[in-house]
Amino acid sequence: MAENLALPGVRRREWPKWLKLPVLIGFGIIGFWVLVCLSVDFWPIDNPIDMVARRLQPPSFDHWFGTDALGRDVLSRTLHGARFSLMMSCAVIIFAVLIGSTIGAIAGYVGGFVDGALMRLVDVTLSFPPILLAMAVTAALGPGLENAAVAMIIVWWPIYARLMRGQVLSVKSREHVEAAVAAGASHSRTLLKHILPLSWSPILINATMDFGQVVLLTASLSFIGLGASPPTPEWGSMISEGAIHFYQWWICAGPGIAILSVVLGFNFLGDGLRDLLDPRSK
Amino acid sequence: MGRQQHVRWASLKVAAMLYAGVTAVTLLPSTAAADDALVIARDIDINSLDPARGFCDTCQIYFSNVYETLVGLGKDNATLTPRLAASWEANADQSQFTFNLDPGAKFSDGSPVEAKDVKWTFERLKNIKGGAAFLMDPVTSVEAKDAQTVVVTLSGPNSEFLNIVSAPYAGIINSDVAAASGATAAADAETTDKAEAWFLANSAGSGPYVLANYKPDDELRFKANPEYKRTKVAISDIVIKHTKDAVTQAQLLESGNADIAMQIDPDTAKTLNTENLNVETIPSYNFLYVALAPGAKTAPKLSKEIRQAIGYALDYDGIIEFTVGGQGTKTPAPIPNGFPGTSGLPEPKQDLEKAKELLAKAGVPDGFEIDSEFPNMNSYGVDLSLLSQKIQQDLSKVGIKVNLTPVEFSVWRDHVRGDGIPLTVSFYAPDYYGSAQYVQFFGMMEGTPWFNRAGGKNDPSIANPATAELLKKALASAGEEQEKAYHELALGMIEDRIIIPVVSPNLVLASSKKVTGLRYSACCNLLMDELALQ
Amino acid sequence: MTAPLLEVRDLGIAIGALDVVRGVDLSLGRGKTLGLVGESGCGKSITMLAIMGLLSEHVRVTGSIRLSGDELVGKPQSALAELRGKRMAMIFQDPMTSLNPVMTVGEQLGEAIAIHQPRMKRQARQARALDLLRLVAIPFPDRRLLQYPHELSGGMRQRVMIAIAMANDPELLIADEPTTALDVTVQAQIMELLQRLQAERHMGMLLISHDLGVVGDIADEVAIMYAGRICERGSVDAVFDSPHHPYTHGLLASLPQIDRTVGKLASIPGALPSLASRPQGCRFHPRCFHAQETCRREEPQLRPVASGAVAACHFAEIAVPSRKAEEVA
Amino acid sequence: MTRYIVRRLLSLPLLLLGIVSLAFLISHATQGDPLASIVSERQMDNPEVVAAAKARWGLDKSLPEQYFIYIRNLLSGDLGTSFRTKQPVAQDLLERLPATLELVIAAMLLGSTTGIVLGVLAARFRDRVIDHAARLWALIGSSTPVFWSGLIFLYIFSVVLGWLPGPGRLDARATPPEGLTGFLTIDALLIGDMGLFWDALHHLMLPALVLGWTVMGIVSRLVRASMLDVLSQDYITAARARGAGEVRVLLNHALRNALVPTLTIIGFTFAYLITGAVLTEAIFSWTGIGSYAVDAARSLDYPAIMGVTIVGGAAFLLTNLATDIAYAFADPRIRLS
Repeated sequence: MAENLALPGVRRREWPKWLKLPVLIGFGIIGFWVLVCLSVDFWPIDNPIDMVARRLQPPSFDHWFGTDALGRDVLSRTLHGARFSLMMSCAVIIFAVLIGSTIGAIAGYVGGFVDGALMRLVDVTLSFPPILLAMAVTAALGPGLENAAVAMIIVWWPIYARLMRGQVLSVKSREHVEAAVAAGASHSRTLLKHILPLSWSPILINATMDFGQVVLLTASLSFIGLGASPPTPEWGSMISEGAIHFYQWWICAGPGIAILSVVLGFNFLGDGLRDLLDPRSK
Repeated sequence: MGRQQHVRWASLKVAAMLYAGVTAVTLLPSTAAADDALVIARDIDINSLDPARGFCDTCQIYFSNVYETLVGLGKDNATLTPRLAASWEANADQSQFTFNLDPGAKFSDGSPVEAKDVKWTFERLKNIKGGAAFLMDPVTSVEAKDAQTVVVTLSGPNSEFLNIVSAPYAGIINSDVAAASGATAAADAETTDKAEAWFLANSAGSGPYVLANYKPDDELRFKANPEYKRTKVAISDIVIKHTKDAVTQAQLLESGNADIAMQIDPDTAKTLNTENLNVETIPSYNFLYVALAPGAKTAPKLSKEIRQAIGYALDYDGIIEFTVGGQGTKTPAPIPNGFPGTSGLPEPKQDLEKAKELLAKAGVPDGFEIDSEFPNMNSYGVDLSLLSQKIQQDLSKVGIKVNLTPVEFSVWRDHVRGDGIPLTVSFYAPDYYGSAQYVQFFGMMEGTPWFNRAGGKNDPSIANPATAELLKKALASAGEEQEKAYHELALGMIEDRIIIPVVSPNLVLASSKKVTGLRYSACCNLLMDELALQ
Repeated sequence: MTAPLLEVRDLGIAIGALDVVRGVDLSLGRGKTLGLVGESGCGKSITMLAIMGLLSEHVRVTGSIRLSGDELVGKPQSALAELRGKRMAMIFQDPMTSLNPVMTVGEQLGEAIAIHQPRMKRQARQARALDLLRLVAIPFPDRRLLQYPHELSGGMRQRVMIAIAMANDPELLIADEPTTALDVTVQAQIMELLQRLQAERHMGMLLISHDLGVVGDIADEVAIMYAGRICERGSVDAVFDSPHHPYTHGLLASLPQIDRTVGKLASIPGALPSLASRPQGCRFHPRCFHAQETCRREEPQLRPVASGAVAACHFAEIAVPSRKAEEVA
Repeated sequence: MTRYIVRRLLSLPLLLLGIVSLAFLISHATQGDPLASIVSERQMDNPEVVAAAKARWGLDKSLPEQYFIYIRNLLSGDLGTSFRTKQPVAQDLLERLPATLELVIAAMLLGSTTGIVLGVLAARFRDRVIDHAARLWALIGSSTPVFWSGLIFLYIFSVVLGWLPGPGRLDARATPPEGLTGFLTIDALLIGDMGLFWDALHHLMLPALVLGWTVMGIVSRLVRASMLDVLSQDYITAARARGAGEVRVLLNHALRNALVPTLTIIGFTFAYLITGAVLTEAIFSWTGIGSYAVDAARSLDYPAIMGVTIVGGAAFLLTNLATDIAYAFADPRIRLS
């Protein structure tokens, strides 16, 4: 105890305030965007793909974020863009988790050659810098939001496969599992009833923390021109359209701030989550 | 390398760095590496620097200035002028041409330009089957009568042949030098020619400039050809700096880091601080068009009536306003305004009532859905994505729902040629001054690219039987009669409504006030030997 | 009369609203050894950190700590840093964790010298480091200089720590349970070394331990601490021979002796109260077999007892039978 | 330790083969016809031309055959010829490598030094304003899309303020020295041209700043965490006990230990750097491997895409290996076991 009171200036509180505030901010930001996703159709804003005003108008009372090169309302497009970014990231994470953890669970449970082969595949996939792999896949499949999603699932599943395998391996040797096997439970039953329920939590936590990264990579692919197609109001492609009209800074500003806030929100959540789970910082 | 040497090398480097540091301090007020080359900012889209293979806008500029054609195009963008050929004559039905070469013309290595080089160049262009090989399609034989005389025999009358040989792709190559580097003009050149890589680092022409250096995605550097005497070359070094977007080009120009910016779009041009700049907006011969493919695999019914309805549904003025900020002109037919046969063509107009009426008559009063892919790029200042979205909006007013998919240009090319794309947008810039190339590209007759792309094989009904005959007539005639034939061809293409030109974007010629002699050439884009610095 | 080497008066240490240590008085003369004894968590380590000035700024220290008459409480960190390692040095409980794992023995020794003798040349420093290692009787000292802490045995590491502490010939050496983390066989060697150094250099040594046996062997004086307070203090002879505080008595009774095999603190039931739940009145009363009503109400103060020591027990005279008497009986 | 390195090195060729195979598979699973980017439009219907082109680019062979040919060529350093630039991909990559390295190294230096400083300050002043500010700044850094911050920075510093030049590695008028390292800043110093050096440095600043910001976020977060861990260790108290001052304790003792775990994330940061470099280069017209990758992906230049993915994957793999080994070396406890 005395050591903990020593000079380094490390004060420890039972439940530090800073730990909660970022989580709250994170929840606030993400909550806002989820709300936007659900209700944006009812907002008193223009249609995101209609030309509603003169083109390239700076922000004004009628168009808070200005208008883009086609005279569309940037605010409306930014808000509608949340759907594509969040829904796509959701889909990517869900599929990556499902595919990854299934493969990981099988590898961990079956072991032997299957494990070796699957894990080498995981190793190789993880050896690619994510963006290069995603670019190669989207280039091969052809640009488009769906193909970008496929690319990102390919990038992300190995992470969950590795995680799940580790979990399954550690749970597998526990007594109650061995007891179940001894009692004659089938493989699928053992895996589903006894192993998986105990292996989920780290995967969920990781998935939350990866969300922001998926949003970023989606936008990046769209920015390069390998993601969403016009007139879809996707943030990355909006910024890439805005980059052409560089002097009209407001076209990029809306979607840029949107991406930043979503990623920041998830990072806040992830940070808080990590602090909560890391026994060291408690 | 021995260890001893290694150490010595290392200490040498350290010494060099120390030396650099010391001199750096003493020379501190000196400016950046003085380089008085004229700097041109443009997007370098080179696919090859071999005249028989390259086919792109930057290639056009490069070939025009490094290689010389037999015939040149005058400043009026219509009259042909002597270049390598001091004079020429055609036989009565314009199927055989004899060129008398300028005896003073020399390649950059000092050797004279001879008839054998012309023969070799033309045969190679044809046999390599590259991007511009179609130029040689009419040619059946090239004969070098003597060192100074070339006779070209065509398969039929072609009044445009002189215009064809004025295309930069038909620039004459020094055959001895190129052949020594693996180039060949033989019939199997397409597989046996090994010179493409050599052409990326060397040039072998007689033009005012020679290739100094090419770094892909970075710069293309020219230096004056000392052997070139035809005109006076004022600037000895010119560099084209790869600058992708208009805004950056404008920035370079404004900051004085570039002397000429070639692809500033009208929107950006408005933001330019013109104090030290000459900014001129002129009509161009480039145009963008909507293309319909009734024979495409996924196409809905696209009868002539429906195609015409689409033609009436488009808001031409709006398109020009949206895509180029009003800086463009309407083009009635897929032949640039000012080319033979285009005077007096009816201007396209939006007429929603008529469009709806035509749709009703065609049995689709409530419209239909149509898939559209377009190349995701910016051409001649027009963002094709913007253009497509505008068209999508226009057509929605008559109930036609367009599903847009942007694709990379290479993918688009693949798709448009394969299954076909029911509705797309694209662009065209002239390879030389002449209207036949447009009929041969857009005309609804067997063998033209757009006949195939529109699905002529699946739906032969889209062919326009009059086209082939009229073209033959146009090529065999001259003057008034030729003009009339092209005019009829243009009217036919308007009637067909497979190709609906929507905008001919103006060209912004922007340069620093020091630069003189900048102009836009219909054949050659930019002629560097005409440039000078005040 | 000159001031004693170390004089602590009414030392109080508090973190927020919690009193960790209160009313501690200690005094140590030059060349003497003072043993500070108590269970883990009783506040002896924090007292020692307070003396060294190593407590975080969030910890409030009151009272007075004088080193040769020089007041340390309230001195700025920079001034304290100059004293540390030079006039007072410290040896930690676990030599593994208190040596920097990524620095060699030589680097750490060299640093200890360089901090206070910045002008000393590299070579002189090297020689001095070597001397120090010889001083603490480390075999092959020149080889050790280049080794990392994890390459040494536990006893060797503690010798290095001692060498570091001796680097600038301090007047005061604080040894915080210097042998607890070591093998039994090594413990005696280290204590011997400390004793020898203390005698040779005429240092004052503050030995902190929960082991009365060790303290009894080498200390001149001893202070027993319980729950943040001193409960008995006096010469080793006085306190050991006739403890007057029931706690001291319990501690002594739990000493393993040849004729008795009793577990640690077997004679004291219960456990040390936590910081937040210290009882009213005498802090020891819940565990005291002799606790009376007064003990629950009133906190006893230190007062002289028959042995010549001071003890803080309401019933110091009667509560505890003389140890000697017990043994006789 | 030696055994560990040997084992890692032995698994390397297998992983590399895996990388090559996967990259090959992906780029040949394409929907587009690579011929469309080689053969000219008007010749596509000419079967002779198409056959000749296929033969020339090796596309007439079966997939396994193409695969073995690719592997064989790869072993001799031949990554094929780019459809787009018509140059050997290996040459293209080599020409562009210095530009990317210069950017990445500058960003890494900038990002890790600021990240370390921020991390140390945040840990030392935990829960104070400076800690919160540093953490927020770092978090924003790693949450901002570089393609957006790049544009914003360009707009502010180049257009509005005019302090720094626009895209590119040098002024359009400056000529880079030939045949030296390819790192323009170093080359300029080597030839002693101070003007050129400042020019290159000015151009390097913005992209390095943009890219470095993301690195800073990651590094500062990790340094803070491991500093906090280290600062509560006994040897820190022990160092103070021997009279070490605040700076010495923080830098000599705490940071030195805290940097050891930080090393492990260099590999991890490398992935971020590549992602960032691809986008940063695209925005700043930086003729490096990143913009080459984007151009290749856009024009379906398969040899180039494959080359970039393979080289990127191999670099990533080697960096991870190198950091693991470096980690082992940095910590004497592991090195000597």
